[in-house]
Amino acid sequence: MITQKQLLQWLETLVQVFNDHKDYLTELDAAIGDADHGINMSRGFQKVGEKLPTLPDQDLGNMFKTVSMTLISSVGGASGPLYGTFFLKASAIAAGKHQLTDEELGTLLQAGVEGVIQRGKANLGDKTMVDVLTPAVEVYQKAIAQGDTIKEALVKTVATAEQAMKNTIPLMAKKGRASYLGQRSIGHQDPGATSCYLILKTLGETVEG
Amino acid sequence: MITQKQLLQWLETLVQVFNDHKDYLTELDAAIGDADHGINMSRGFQKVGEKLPTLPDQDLGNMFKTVSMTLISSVGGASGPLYGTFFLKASAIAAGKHQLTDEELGTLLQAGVEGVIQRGKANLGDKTMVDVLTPAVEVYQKAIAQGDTIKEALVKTVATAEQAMKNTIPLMAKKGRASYLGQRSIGHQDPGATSCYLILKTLGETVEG
Amino acid sequence: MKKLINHPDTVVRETLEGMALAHPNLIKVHFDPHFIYRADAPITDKVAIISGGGSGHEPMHGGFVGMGMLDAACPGEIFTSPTPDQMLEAAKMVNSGAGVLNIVKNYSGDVMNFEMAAELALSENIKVSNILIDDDVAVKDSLYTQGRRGVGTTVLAEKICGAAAESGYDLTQIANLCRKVNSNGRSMGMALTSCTTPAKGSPTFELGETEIEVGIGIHGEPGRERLSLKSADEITEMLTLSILEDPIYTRTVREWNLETGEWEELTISDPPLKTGDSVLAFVNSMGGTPISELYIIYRKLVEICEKKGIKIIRNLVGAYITSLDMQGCSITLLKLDEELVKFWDAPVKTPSLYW
Amino acid sequence: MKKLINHPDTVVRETLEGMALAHPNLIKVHFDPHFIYRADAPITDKVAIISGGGSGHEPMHGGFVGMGMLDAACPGEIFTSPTPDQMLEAAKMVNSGAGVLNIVKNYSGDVMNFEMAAELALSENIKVSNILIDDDVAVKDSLYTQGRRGVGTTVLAEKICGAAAESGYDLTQIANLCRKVNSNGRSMGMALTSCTTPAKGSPTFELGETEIEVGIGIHGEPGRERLSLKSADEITEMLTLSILEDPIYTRTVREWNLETGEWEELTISDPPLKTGDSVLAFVNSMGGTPISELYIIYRKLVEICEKKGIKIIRNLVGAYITSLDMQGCSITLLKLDEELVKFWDAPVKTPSLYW
Ligand SMILES: Nc1ncnc2c1ncn2[C@@H]1O[C@H](COP(=O)(O)OP(=O)(O)O)[C@@H](O)[C@H]1O
Ligand SMILES: Nc1ncnc2c1ncn2[C@@H]1O[C@H](COP(=O)(O)OP(=O)(O)O)[C@@H](O)[C@H]1O
Ligand SMILES: [Mg+2]
Ligand SMILES: [Mg+2]
Ligand SMILES: [Mg+2]
Ligand SMILES: [Mg+2]
Repeated sequence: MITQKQLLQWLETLVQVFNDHKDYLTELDAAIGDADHGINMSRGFQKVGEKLPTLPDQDLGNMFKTVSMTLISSVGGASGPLYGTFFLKASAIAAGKHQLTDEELGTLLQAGVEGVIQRGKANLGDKTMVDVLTPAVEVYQKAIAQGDTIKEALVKTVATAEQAMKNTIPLMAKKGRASYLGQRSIGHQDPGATSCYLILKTLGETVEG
Repeated sequence: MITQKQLLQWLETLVQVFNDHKDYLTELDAAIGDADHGINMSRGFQKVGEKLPTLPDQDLGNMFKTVSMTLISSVGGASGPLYGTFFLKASAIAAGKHQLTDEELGTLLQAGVEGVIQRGKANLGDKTMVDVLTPAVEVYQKAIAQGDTIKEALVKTVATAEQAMKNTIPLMAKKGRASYLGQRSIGHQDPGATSCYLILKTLGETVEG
Repeated sequence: MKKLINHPDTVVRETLEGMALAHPNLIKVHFDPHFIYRADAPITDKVAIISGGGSGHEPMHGGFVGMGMLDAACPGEIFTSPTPDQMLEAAKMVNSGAGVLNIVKNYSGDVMNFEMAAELALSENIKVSNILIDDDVAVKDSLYTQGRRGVGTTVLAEKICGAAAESGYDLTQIANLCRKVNSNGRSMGMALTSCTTPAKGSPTFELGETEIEVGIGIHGEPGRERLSLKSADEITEMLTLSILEDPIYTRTVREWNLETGEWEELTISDPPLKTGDSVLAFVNSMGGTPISELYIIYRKLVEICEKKGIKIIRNLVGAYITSLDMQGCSITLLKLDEELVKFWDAPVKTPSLYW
Repeated sequence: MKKLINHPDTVVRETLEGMALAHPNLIKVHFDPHFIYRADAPITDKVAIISGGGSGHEPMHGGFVGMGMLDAACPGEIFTSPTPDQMLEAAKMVNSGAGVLNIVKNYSGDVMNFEMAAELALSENIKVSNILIDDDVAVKDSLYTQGRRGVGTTVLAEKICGAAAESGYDLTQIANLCRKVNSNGRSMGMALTSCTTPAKGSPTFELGETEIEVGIGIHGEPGRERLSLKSADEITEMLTLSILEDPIYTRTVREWNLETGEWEELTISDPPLKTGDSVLAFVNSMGGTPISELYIIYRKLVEICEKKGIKIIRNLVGAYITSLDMQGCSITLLKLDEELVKFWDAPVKTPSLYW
């Protein structure tokens, strides 16, 4: 089970995480994109941070909807609508709730990933955030189904995400700005895959306590 | 006495002289002007060179008028109208003639200088070509009046011109583009004064033979 | 970095403030969310045309707001797509009830944000069509990439659709027209120097004193290839031939079907330009290249087109879709027919296109 | 040096060729001697307006030839005054018999060449008036210099006198009007970078990464002082205060007296701008600065003028009088009265100013 308090804690930490990794993500984006992914994410989560005080009074559905709307209206670029859609789909699953069972968390993440794929039309292997989200969420759901605790499941999830993030390095991009580089995109880690990893890693750390 | 052949020889040599000194004059102009005096002069005398074959059949008046018109329509900038006026005034003095007495040469140069002053309104000491022309022509006329041969007189003229050219170095420009620099124009030799010196020096060498 | 700015974070807002002050008769600016809109919007019964994209391409798009062109423009951060809330608020402001055409340059960010904006607008009963511009022949295939980028043809589409809206075209007609303009337009660009974004403060890519980047986009991203410096004539020839020899281009796009009320996939094929075609030739500065050099390019472009039997019957020469201070140029050729000529010639009153 | 050119020697000619091809309805170009003239010149009974100067300031002057502005423009080599034969041939081409106003920027070369041209024209019975533009407040005195340079006010004078000519003003009236515009206009410019002329191929002056040059002219000549890099607001304030705090300016100029048929010396005094004045504010790019940054400048300029009680009632923001690829800007304030407003607002149809 994961509580609203924990989920709030997760969001609060993400504000800090994206502030700290702003230059790192931007540098990754400079290599195969337009050098703004870190700026975009930190601008977006900065705004989420400003909304934090209003969130405890809402149910999880409205909380994630606020996060979604905030990201959508402040991130811009490709990652704005993608992360915005992720949290929008999540909010539908979480509507009316103040905590999530382990299975519900899986369903929520799954809905988020599906939203990202619907929005961005990326396939596995296109060198995008989908390459991290898909295997990581799959691993989480499998682990819970096998009887793992949420902590155990998230440890596996984060490990999978990290590996998947690194696996984007040898790929040639077929979606997003990096795709214009063709062969030249090979050898660089995808910035969006990296921000996904950071989001899941922070979730794991939050539950770890 | 100076013959049409000698004067033609003078013009022909000037084509070469301004070609050879193009970069030198341009560099002088770069320091206190707009880096084109050498380009302007060499473009103008290049055009004079193209007219040379037509000149022997004309009297000196028409010959200098052709030179004047050619310079006026090809040099541009400040030096174009100034040298153009110089040769226009000269042409009036030389009208109908095919040679000039030593005195007539003095009158011709004098008329040229007056034209330059009329056109450009520069005073002595303004750091312009006038600073070379005025004393040099004065020295020529005085020498002839004293009974010097034309060769002797021109030796004195060229020496005076050289000294006058160098004397422009410590001056602060009050006319032309260099005047915008104010104090910063001090310490540089005036490009127009330098092209004047080259013209007189070439005249001296031509008569020297 | 040397720029006439106060702080990287305030560039977009202060530019908008200046625009509003300079052109009060033509445009107004809404802040938070940011958009520029026609001073006299909404125009009764007229379809509204909206475009938008990252900032840094000025005068596009904000400079094209006004009678006969855009009803609103949504500027993002520098080189970053604007957000759906900007587009939604702009649509609400300028929609007269006749619906809204969003002209969207084909970058993943722009496409997704405009799709979300369309969904939001549709849910508020605003009729919306999103039409993509993807005219950059430097991007060869659409299967293994995001597809061609939207570049020079965007400006021409905004002008032509704006005039059509003014003349009374309904939303379906304008969407068809915009698709046609896009299919008829092809562009190719090159850079002599990289641009410098205010946030980064140093050139996005490094080019040597004798190198040029060919096949660039408009965001300072590297191009198709790096070559050694060439003469204006050689560069013109290279860009023009890339356009003239570009074969048929086919891709699948997602468009909102106003009747079924769903996104649907549409396969579009653009035929290549051919001898006998009449075109509009657009020579564009990337921002730092002076107009004198554009005329040198245009001169050679006319010669090449003449040789190939392509008739230039209209032209546009200037800095209209730029990459901040980048030196370089792009060429766009737009195949014209009577309808396009009529709307190109129609009056336009915007800060940066006016006749 | 990286430029979109073929050879330094052909830049001017090829630019003219491109202009002629791009704007056949507005202008024609005569080669050897070079001048650009209105496609429909001469205009019966209208005074003809001619200007000219070195090339490299595009779109000035050639881009301003057309209905309501110039009848002809004479381009010299890059940054080098054109020659009297160009001006004479242009005058012959566009003179309808109503006479010719030459608008001359105050540089020794331009002044002398236009004076010779005037003498030649007068000797061919063409009525000519030469009026000087000398509006650059960076040049402080007129006694120990060539006097103030002609910069931004030139563009405004060409527009206003062009409209007056169109409205039927005779030569004396237009000469008076042009003198008034010049007296009412003051400018100040600055550079972030030097320009690079094609002939030299490297920057005319070197500026460090954190240096700016203030009080520059338009020929890449160094300015009044070199300062450390400042914000857009600080730069705007510096330029604007130089203009607003500039005291009365007096100098002696040489003008042709049409009645006596002789050159005569004229002493002219321009009163300073003062609280309550209505002005046209012109923010100009030196060529390499994008229009977005000009709006940032304009925004601050409005604020400063408001504070000082100066009312901006018209504006012009863009690249109109440039120094090749130089990054930087200039500000011009022109005090307006009813006559000037009327002629500023009047229609104009040229390649680069059009309304
Ligand atoms: N169509 C897509 N589907 C999924 N992810 C995408 C898509 N397009 C881009 N991305 C992700 O977005 C990241 C870039 O985000 P960002 O730099 O913020 O936006 P932009 O590319 O517009 O500048 C990429 O690294 C990639 O992971
Ligand atoms: N008013 C003037 N009277 C006399 N000589 C002048 C005047 N103005 C400029 N000059 C001369 O012209 C020279 C510059 O010529 P040039 O570089 O060809 O023209 P520009 O200054 O127009 O570029 C100066 O060095 C100076 O000697
Ligand atoms: Mg990016
Ligand atoms: Mg010079
Ligand atoms: Mg971006
Ligand atoms: Mg010069």
